[in-house]
Amino acid sequence: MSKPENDSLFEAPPMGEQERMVEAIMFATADPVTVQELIGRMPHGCDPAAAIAHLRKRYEGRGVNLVKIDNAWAIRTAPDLGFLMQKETVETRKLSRAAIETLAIVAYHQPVTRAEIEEIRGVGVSRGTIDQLIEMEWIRFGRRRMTPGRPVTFVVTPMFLDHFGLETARDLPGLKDLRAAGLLENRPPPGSVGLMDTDDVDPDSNEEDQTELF
Amino acid sequence: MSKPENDSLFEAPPMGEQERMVEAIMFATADPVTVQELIGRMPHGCDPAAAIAHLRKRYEGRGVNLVKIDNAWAIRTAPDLGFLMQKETVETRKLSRAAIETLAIVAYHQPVTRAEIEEIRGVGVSRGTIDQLIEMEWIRFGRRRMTPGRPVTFVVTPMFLDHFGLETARDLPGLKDLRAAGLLENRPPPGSVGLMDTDDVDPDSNEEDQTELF
Amino acid sequence: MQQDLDLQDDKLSVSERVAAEALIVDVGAFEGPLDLLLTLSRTQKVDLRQISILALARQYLAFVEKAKQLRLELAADYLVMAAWLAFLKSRLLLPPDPKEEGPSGEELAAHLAFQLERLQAMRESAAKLMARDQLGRDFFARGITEDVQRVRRVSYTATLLDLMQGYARIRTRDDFRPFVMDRQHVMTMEQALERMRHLIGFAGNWTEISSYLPDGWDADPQRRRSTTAATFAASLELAKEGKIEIRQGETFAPIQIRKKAPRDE
Repeated sequence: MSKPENDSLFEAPPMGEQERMVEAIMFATADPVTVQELIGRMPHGCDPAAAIAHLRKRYEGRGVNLVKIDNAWAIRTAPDLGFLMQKETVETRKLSRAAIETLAIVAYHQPVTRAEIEEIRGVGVSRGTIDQLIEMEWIRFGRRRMTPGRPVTFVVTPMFLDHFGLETARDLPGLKDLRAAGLLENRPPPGSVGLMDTDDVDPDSNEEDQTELF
Repeated sequence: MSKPENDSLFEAPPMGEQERMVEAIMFATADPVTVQELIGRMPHGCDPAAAIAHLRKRYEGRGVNLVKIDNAWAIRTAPDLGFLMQKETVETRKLSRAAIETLAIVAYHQPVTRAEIEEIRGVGVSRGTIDQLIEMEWIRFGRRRMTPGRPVTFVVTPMFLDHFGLETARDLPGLKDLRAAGLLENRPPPGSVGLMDTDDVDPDSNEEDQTELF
Repeated sequence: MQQDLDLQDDKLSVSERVAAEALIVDVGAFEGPLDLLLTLSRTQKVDLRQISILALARQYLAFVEKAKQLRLELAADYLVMAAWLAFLKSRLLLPPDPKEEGPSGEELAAHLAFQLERLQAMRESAAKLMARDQLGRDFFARGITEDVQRVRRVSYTATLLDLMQGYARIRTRDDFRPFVMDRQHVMTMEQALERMRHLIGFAGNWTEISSYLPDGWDADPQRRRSTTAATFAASLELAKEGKIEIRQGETFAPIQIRKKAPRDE
């Protein structure tokens, strides 16, 4: 707990109290709460990160657990108790196969352009599919690609991570294996007669662009 | 949730598990839960009342407590932590013109009655304006005037002097100073009503003011 | 090599062609040619990495051929893929022409294999993703939430300049306030006249006009001036009406008035 000098002027509440505060705030909301937000809401000089660590330990193995989503925290029921919650189960809209695949491609290949999604699936992506995923707040626009046409990219959201119980996108199942197998590479088709290669880009020039920019 | 008949053949889960179940259900349901409801949702042979008792003890002194509401139970924020559910944002705004004028009159003419303020301003002074200035602790009640009706007077406070960097109210620049500063120079075009509205429309005169002043 | 390929072709004609026909009926179920190729590739019952692209190309072309016979409408991209696969097939079968530019048949085949493998991998990943515990299905968020009340505290401020400008605004407004008679310190001729009409009845003898000034108006010079002027004007008025007579012994001597007796007329 390294705090700036002048913080010591204010007496921060004891850690036990801070833990209670974090507990109360976490229980009060359904959405993940960032440490930054906790700092903003708790009295001056508090160390929410430390309190979270304690609290997380406290709830280990309990009916509800403290989980990390991106750089935020939330309390969620233990997954093994899902069978008790028939009443709470929310019927999610059945996603089409196209939507599920598109979602997976965005998650594993992010940031990814629409053209890249289409190349991977070998078929056009309908506007509706992307719209639906954006509307569900599972994907969002990322930064534009620094390539001709400056196409927008898509990335997954914290809501997506929350929904699938992922701490970060790096925790996607099988991600390491896919990467090792080279299946997440944007491999250009040999020659110019590529399949489905729409308005797409030479990944090398892409890289260069990015390097120049940042 | 229809459980097979032969449930009674299975042993009820250990109390620790039952506690977890109650915890998860209480956490996730949108309404307080009755023991009856818990019996219906938990596996056969469970004793939710006992589990509640354990859980209640567990949450004693925590950031959230198990509380009984009517006949049902719910997890609620500990009463002493209610303040965390408020987020205070401070917004700084310019004092209204009416308030500034009223304040100026009190400062220059103190002690001054409300009727006198109105006479000087040539327009009524709302209760709200006075209240606001009192609340800001820039003006306060002075002694009553020894005239019929014994009206209260208003004077400026040390807070006011402090804010405006004045030692006494007598240090306020006089009309001569105001004139020297160009603050009284503006002559209205014939027939116009308002005067000297720096916050007002005429950009030219405004500009002039500024030039003279700074 | 050639024989081996023919053999595969023959194999295709036995079981695969049957499967291909089954696929055709359901052509709408495919999400594009790559999806169809992936489905066809499963009939090879080998790992995707060992798949024979040549055999796959043949399967695909046979499928398209069959569809044409059945007069099924195939979307354009299926036909584009068929043309490309026909080209690929010829590249794979014919010995490479050193004069020809561009990638070799093997390179093109390898890329197609990569695409199939990648699509397959994404399918599997999507399945794994959907099989995960999901929020609202397997694990749950807080049911009773408490809103964070946003308490907005507004802090007002003003500068000395604001204050001075505000005051200046009021004072300048004063300067230009329309002129209004200060009635508190002014006696009008009407008032004086009214007053004198009551008093004049008792003035049978010459009386100095100053004795007609009302009480309390002589202390303040402004008031004395005002009331003197008003009383004098009222006297003139009364004289004009013939109610009184006025006289003055000499310049600056006291002015005297008396009631005019009607019988004198």
